[in-house]
Amino acid sequence: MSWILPPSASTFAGEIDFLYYVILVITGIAFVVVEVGLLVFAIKYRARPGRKAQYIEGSTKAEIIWTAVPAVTLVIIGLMSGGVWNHIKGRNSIPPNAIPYEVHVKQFEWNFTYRGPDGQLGTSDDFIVRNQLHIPVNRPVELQLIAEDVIHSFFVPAFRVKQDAVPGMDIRVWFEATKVGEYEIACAELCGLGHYRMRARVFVHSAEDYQQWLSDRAAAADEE
Amino acid sequence: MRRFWVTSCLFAFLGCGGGDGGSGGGGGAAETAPLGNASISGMVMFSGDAPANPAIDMSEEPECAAKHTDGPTNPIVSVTDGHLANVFVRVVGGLPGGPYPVPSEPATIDQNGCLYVPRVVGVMVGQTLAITNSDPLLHNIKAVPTENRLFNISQPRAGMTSNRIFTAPEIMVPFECSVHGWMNAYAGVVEHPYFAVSGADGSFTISGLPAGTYQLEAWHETLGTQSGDVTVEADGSATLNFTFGG
Amino acid sequence: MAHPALMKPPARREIGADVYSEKLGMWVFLGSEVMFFTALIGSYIILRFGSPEQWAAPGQILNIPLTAVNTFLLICSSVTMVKAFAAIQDGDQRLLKLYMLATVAIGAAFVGVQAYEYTHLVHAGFLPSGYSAGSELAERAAEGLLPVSVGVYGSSFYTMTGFHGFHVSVGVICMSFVTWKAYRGAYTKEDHRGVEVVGLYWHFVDLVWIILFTIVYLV
Amino acid sequence: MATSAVSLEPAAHVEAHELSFLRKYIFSTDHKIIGIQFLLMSFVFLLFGGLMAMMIRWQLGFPERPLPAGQLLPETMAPGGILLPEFYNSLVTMHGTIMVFFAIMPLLVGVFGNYLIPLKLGAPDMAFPRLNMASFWIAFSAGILMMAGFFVEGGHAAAGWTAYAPLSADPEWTGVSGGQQIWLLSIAILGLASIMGALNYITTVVNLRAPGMTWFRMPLSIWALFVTAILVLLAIPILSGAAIMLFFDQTIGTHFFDWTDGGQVILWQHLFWYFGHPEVYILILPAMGMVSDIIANGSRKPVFGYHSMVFALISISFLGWVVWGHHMFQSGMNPTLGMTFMISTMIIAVPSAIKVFNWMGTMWRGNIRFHVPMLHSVGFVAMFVIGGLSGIFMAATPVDIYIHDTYFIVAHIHYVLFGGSLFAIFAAVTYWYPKMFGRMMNSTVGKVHFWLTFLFYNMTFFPMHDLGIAGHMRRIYDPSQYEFLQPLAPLNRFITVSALLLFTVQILFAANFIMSWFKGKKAGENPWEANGLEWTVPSPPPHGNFAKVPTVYRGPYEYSSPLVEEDFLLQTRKLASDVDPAAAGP
Repeated sequence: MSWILPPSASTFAGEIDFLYYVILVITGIAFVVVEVGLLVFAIKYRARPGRKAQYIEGSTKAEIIWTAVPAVTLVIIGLMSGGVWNHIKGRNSIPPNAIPYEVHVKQFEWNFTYRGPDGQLGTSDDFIVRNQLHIPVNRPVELQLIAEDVIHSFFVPAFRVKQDAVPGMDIRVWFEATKVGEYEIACAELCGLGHYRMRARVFVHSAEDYQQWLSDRAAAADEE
Repeated sequence: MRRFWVTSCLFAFLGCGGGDGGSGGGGGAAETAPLGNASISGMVMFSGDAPANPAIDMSEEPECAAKHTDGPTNPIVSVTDGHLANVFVRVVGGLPGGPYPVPSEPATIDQNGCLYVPRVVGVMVGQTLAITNSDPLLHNIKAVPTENRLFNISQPRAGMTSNRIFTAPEIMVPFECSVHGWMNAYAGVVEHPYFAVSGADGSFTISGLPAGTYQLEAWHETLGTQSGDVTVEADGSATLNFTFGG
Repeated sequence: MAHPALMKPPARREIGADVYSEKLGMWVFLGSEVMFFTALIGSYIILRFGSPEQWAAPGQILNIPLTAVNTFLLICSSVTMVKAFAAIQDGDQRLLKLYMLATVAIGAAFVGVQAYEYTHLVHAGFLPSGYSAGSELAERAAEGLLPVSVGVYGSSFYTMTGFHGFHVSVGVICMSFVTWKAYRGAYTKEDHRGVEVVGLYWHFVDLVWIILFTIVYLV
Repeated sequence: MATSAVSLEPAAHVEAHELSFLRKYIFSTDHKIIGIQFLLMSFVFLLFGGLMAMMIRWQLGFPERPLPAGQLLPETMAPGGILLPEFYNSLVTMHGTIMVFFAIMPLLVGVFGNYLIPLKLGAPDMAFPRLNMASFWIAFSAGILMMAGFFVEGGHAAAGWTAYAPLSADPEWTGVSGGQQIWLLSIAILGLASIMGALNYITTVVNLRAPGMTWFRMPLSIWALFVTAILVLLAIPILSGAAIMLFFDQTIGTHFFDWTDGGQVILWQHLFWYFGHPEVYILILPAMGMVSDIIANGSRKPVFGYHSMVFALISISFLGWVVWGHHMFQSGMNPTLGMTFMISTMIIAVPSAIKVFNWMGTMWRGNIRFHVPMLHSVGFVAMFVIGGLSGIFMAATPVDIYIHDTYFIVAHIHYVLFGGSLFAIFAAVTYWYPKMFGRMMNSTVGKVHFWLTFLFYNMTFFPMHDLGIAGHMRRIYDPSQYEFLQPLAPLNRFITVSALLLFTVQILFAANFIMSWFKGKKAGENPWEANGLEWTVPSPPPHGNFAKVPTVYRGPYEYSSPLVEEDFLLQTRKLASDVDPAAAGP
């Protein structure tokens, strides 16, 4: 059992993981205080014959303390979260140099549409690769998630990215991978009987490899 | 399929709503002997250059890709030396009166190498269609017919079989696999047994007919339909060829 | 209900609200009804803002004059309901029966007009699923005189007015019951809870209609 | 419904003869019988829901191995004993649905709302007894209808208990049509029953309190049930409206959630969670209230900060309406709204924190008797804290990006609904069992049951946090499909074994419950030496509850009061210093 987050490979991981550990520590303290308190009280104040409990109806001071402390703590967590949230999912958070992709999501496939050699999406030289997303390292990418039937959710655990793809909605998600390698994409929203197998992969290439892959694929697509 | 829910609910209470469709078989229809011994056979040809079938990207399905030694293509128009396969031929005119014998043998369709085999299958109303999975991975079979009941079932493991029975004639019931977007198949559901699917060599045979003049119709998923007339004597055989163009 | 404790004269209780239980219960129930119609009306607003192109201009498909008359009818029935209540407050049995009968009759008339309106709309080709193929309205839409598709417009129109009509029908049944009891002399100047409670419900249904009429027909 | 509300039959008319069996035990209008009917019904559904959970766990622990006795299931569900993905989805859907709507909710609201409200307030019955009876039988019919969905063609609803459109809206996506329609209809019918119950509770609490039972002398259990009833009254109609819209989408071709023709997919989620978050509190507030009663009784001390406990309840019930969006952070909703919902969610955690500390304050310097209800209540606090704290991870939107729709949320909801509500239910059933049936449940068996449940419960659900942190998605049929989930297989198996043990030890509770009914030690009027009004009448109380209308002189938590020798002081006991409220004038 482990409360350590698994290895990460995107720029979001730092912020999200940090926030997670902050909350883990705070809630850990609260957890220990309450559980140890309960245990101590349970032992110390267990019934003994001939003893009467102390008649205490409450204490305004104590209650103010344990209202204020959680309230302040929670607001601080909220404020810390707000900035990170805006950076990741805010309306204008997508960096202008992000490489655009279109992702057509259907039961139970991810069809990634790549810009062809002309560097434009939506032109005839675009090509589609099923269940494989190839991206360059250290460069933001922007995915437009287009759900064609039901709601799916784009989830890359290693990138700490999750975003529902909702039919009829214009949904964009961005991230920037930091390590070359191969990672799994999962669907995180129940989408039918094949939901559990709606798996795809992200291949993070170095910039040169990515260019090489692109031109190979474009050439192959051209042949057909 | 917007069946009125109350019916299904009532059926559930009566305990006869178990919709596996496979258990009962077409047993209701009496097994009768063939009405005749004549047969019609023929060849489906394709004239011109066959269009190239699209390549399938099976790179994320290694188990299936391994079953295709050369790069897998989707056999939408399957032409070998001018012979066209996967054409569904059936008698549409001049039919003898029923009742028609329902074959006790099920029609079969297999999922193998992430393709439906065969791609086109004929099945009689009331006859069992056995759908099997030869791939060690998930396939689902989704059929959205217009005359029959919709179904969408899964076969997550190799060796599984699901039986389905269609209750109304329909040309054609489309099958698709949602896991593998390229997988399509078509089932021709006919109320009589006089149908056939052209094989890899383009040939087909419809047998068990009494003497008479028949109109036949040939259906192809992208090339449309053609029809032709043919007369056959008792216990005889006749030939009718179809030619589809590119 | 057989226990002696129940048969004693009502004991003094901690009074939370200065109303008898049936009336309080009805108020509480109407709170629930408000939320139900909030769900429908809220969805209507969201859907309409989401797809404004599906809504035909007021009066293009729906018959406003007819419905205005119907609205007037329903308002009249609220008035007669008030009159019935006022009558029994004065202990006037004859007027109570008369006004209750009138309210039931007008309520039933409202449902009748709505049924007539529905059959006309369906006949013209306006269904909960949108235009019916080949209908008069579908043809006019093809000519560009009406929205291309009215799927969600039809859905919300029939669902909202249909549920209101259902509430009116339930109200008519309840009021018929109260009227029947009025004929049996069940209400007195001192105790006429049934009249008041059913009246509350009726006014609520009336109020909902005015909102629906405004946002579904007029806007 | 309206007809019942306008019923003018005098509340009291003489019926000298004995009621027939049918009128007394089946179509009874006695709130106590109705409460017990709800209890038995919910236990049966709890068993069904538990069995479904076991099947789900088996599949996750041993994906390739046939379910024990799985061959008994038909081919359409589990050929060869191995579940099919579509049946697995139905199980996931129905486990959630049954546990939420047909087990926990009726257990808390149906059982204890019915049983306790009139008794604890000094009323002879509910304000509308016949409406109350109708409420039970409508709920019961909804339950039968819900189970019938398993037998229709295409199987039962498989779109999750949240029934997200469009998966739930079009049979094409799941192969399920009749099942989903039955699901929607059953939910709408159950909603009617819940609303009928809620308006009865509210009216009873407002209008039928005994003299002297002022608002701030009401026990916290009644406060909680009252606030819950208001939430039920206002939240359920939203769900009913949404369910009806979806039902129409399925049956008559409307387009509310059909994005291809003007409808909006996300509208369903807004409606569902606008109902759904108040629902979460419906599922926990009564548990909090009853646990407050029991902890005070066990600690022999007044509830610490009674007034702030009441205000915490009320503020939760208000804030509960403005946090629904936190279920939808990753749904593509406007991110600015996400910020708003995050802040409101953070705020709603505060009253819950107050309650936890006040429960600890109640135990502090007490003289704690660890009877079985007290054990379960302390277990409730200990577990609810974990559920509350894990909620903060998800409230923090950036962290939610990662753990949304993973096993972390599964762990969270089970810490709240099992560790919270169900422990409270065990506590409450054991606590009021002597009042309901006139006999005590066996204390030794009860203690063994508690400790084993507590142990296996934590072994089952605590590791789910770790699954979630490793990224394990929820509602997946076979985790071995993903490379990153394969190392988690041993943990999944451990959880499955623990879950099977957890399920098995519930036999102890069932056996104790049934055996004690016939063989338990006879209970007197007040076996726990408690203060409430229900403890002043015989066990079980007669029809009509109180031979004469009781008078209340004080709050419900006067334990260890310096005014008297004993460590409890009944609410109805008149001390020399007490003034009769009737004499005080209106």
